Amino acid sequence: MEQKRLIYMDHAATTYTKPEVVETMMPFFTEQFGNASSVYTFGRKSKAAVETAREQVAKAIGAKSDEIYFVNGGSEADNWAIKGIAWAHRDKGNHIITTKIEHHAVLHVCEYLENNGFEVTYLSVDENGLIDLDELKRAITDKTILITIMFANNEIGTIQPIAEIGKIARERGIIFHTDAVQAVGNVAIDVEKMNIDLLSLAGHKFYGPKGIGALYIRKGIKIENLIHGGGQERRRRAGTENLPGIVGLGKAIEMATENLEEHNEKIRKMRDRLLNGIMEKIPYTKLNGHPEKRLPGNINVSFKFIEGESLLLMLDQLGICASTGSACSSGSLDPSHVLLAIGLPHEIAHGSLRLSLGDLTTEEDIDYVLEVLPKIVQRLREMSPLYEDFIKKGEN
Amino acid sequence: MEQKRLIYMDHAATTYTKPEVVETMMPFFTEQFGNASSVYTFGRKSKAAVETAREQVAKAIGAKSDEIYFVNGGSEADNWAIKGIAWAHRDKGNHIITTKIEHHAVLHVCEYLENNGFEVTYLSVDENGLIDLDELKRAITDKTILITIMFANNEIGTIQPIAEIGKIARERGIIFHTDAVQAVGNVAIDVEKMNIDLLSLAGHKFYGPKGIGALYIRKGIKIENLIHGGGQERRRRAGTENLPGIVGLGKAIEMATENLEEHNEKIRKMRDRLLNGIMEKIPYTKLNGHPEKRLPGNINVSFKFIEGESLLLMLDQLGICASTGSACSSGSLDPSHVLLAIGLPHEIAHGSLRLSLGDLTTEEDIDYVLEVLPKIVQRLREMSPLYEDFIKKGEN
Amino acid sequence: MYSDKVMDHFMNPRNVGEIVDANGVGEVGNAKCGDIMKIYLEVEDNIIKDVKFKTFGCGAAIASSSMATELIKGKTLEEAWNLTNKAVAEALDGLPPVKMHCSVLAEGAIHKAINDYRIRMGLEPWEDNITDLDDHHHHNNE
Ligand SMILES: Cc1ncc(COP(=O)(O)O)c(C=O)c1O
Ligand SMILES: Cc1ncc(COP(=O)(O)O)c(C=O)c1O
Ligand code: FES
Ligand code: FES
Repeated sequence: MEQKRLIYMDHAATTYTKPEVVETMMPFFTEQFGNASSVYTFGRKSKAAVETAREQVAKAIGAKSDEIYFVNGGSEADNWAIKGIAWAHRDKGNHIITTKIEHHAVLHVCEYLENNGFEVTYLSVDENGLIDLDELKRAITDKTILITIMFANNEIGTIQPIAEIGKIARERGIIFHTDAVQAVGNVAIDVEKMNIDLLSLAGHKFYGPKGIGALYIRKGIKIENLIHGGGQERRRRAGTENLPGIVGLGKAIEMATENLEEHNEKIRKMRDRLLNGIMEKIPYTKLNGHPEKRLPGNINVSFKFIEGESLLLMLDQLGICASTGSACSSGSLDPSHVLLAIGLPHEIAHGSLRLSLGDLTTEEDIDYVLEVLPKIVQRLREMSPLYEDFIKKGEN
Repeated sequence: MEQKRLIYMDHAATTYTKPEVVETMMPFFTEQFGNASSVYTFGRKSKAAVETAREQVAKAIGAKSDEIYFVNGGSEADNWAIKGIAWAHRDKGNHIITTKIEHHAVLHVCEYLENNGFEVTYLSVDENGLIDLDELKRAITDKTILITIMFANNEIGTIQPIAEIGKIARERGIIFHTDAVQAVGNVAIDVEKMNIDLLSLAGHKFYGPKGIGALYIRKGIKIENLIHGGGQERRRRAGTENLPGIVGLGKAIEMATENLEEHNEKIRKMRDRLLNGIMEKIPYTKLNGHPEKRLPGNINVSFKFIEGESLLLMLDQLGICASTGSACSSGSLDPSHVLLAIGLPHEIAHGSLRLSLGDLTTEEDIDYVLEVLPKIVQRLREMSPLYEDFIKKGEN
Repeated sequence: MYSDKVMDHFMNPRNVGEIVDANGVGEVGNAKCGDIMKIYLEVEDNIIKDVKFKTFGCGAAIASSSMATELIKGKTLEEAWNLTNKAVAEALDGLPPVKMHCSVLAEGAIHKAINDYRIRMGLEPWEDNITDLDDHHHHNNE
């Protein structure tokens, strides 16, 4: 069980930054480093680079470039969108609608707002992780000021019917934000056609740099600032512009959306081979998330009778990077709120494994995982009293 | 008047990132890119790099490493510090003390809090930009929960008596935050000796990368989060860690504080030669800021009878990058609030020029500026009706 | 930020200076706002024979002064009076929105100088519909 190769199957957590992207960023560290908000020519060249990146981001999601605001990442984008809309529109109402399966960057903001006078409806999802559009419609009251529903889920990969949600929001005159941190670079997005009013994205999920993201804010939408101070980002987001980061984000999103279908096709094929292999070779395994409406690189399965952290540790010994919804790996009390929301019992949620494929994934990686994973699961099961009980009692 | 060389005298706005710093960052883009919050070995290596950087930052300011929280920049650090303390301690009081010469990242946060039930005292400063410690003492009430006073001013370079302020705050049991964005790398800082409870810093001011900074929070200080979400930064600042940025920040702050005195000595000498030359060669010029208690690289002067933006444009034609407190350059209503606070009449504030020297500055740069600046000022004065009046009427 | 035209007129301003025996002088603006513009006219037979300016202000203010003086040189007083700040800005290939007020100064200074001439000639001053040029801040986010 010796192996040095890195088999990176955690692209949903973060991706490497593509060499082409790093190359684009390089001149902005030591050469073209001038403050983009300054008067002199040297600074105006930085400004021009920022504006080019803004256009690249806008184009990738069907927005206009003056609707794009650069921020530090997905969490800041979500915090700004939700708090900013809540505070700016609290005179109109104090009700927000979201789902039970949002990322913590949305959920914890909603909890924060609940502690500050807002009411939040958390829509449930079906066993595949999809919301029910009728439940959404029924949840709307005349106090509803914001609907925030993620584009694609980071754990189980389920893609929501965003255009339909946007349509409902638009018809009722409610602002619609979507956390598209997992979707950008994996799903075609058009904020116009989909009636999206605000959209969060983060560079490090699509082979761009870490520490940079963007919030799209539809023109005319009133929003409060989150970071007050200098007049950067048209007075909406203070702070000296992260020039290399912004340039890298622009390049990365352009690359990611240019070859979207081709890239997805390749990833999806490998994903399906891996998934089918797992389902075939490992009994008592459940697929989590929607069988079709899911991110092309996402696999989320639960292996009955075992616990995820120990699984991750064994995989790690073989150089395989993955993640789990088990509470044991995060030191928290409960397993993943997403897995509970799709109706998994705690013990099944604990045995979950997420393998997220991406540009670093090779066919050899798939072969290798298909070779070692069944053995590891079997080994852990042989250590498990649950498995022992099950074998003794027969299937229940 | 032809010249292509870049004479960068705007180090206070932003610095280039040192090649050594960029080099340290490089492996973290494409190779060691794993999520620092993940379980597997590959991620734990990222975690280790983050913790090394945390120690580097802590050491540079005399803190413990578990008192350092990475954020996106100076503005975020200021926003978090001030809002976070205000919200967490509002049960104890609603009064905050600051100064009239803070950066907008502090002032606009204070204005925001004023709109949300807080009361803010803005201490005045003398003609050199120093606060009056007695005025500070008198401003304290039993509702005062926070004193936030900048370490060194970004426009005029004046350095406040931080240790004395810290002592007063400590004696009265009030939390003390200092915006040290301009001070780090230019002034020796020891949060223990100076009784600082919170301190903001930003990498791009001391030859580190843009888009990364840190907030020091003394152990035991209660503070609310600004960015809610995932459990990063010991549950206080959500968001996937900006790995290359953090590593670069650590390297840069180490380099900046290692050679602090030597570096300052060199910069100060050049600064003094430039300043003395300007004062000698250009009549009707006023030095803004404290003559001694000022940042080593800072020059801020007002040339009577002319306006700063046109001065910057002419300097720019010669490749000289500088900045001004004139309203005309920012499109705002009034000239710099800092220059008004030290008592400059509007028209003198409009004629201000900041030259901030740093590692890119050479003796040739000084010679060159001393050669061309007097001519430019003279040229603009010859166009100025104010100068004409003055010459006709004699000095007033 | 600025067009090449603006930069040209800023770096090489036309008609800078003073006409010692001008027969029409107008000054507008306020040092407090960071902008003062002064126009000197030499009028002969209702024609602007010569014009000079002095300006304390930003690049746009100096370039507007330069362009405006170019545009009225050799023109009749009526033609000069009808020169709008928009025409000045257009002749400069445009100004950034926050800088439009700097061209208003040029229009205002010319009006003042023309009326100064008319008063010196014992004529009624023309009615000027630009107000507040002296003590009103123009640095709004237009
Ligand atoms: C004193 C001071 N505080 C805060 C800031 C804001 O820092 P940043 O632009 O990195 O957000 C700056 C720099 O612009 C500064 O000079
Ligand atoms: C769906 C979703 N939202 C928000 C975030 C937060 O983004 P970041 O970690 O860049 O702040 C993530 C990733 O961690 C995510 O997957
Ligand atoms: S069994 Fe150890 S944390 Fe869950
Ligand atoms: S003179 Fe102030 S902006 Fe033009």
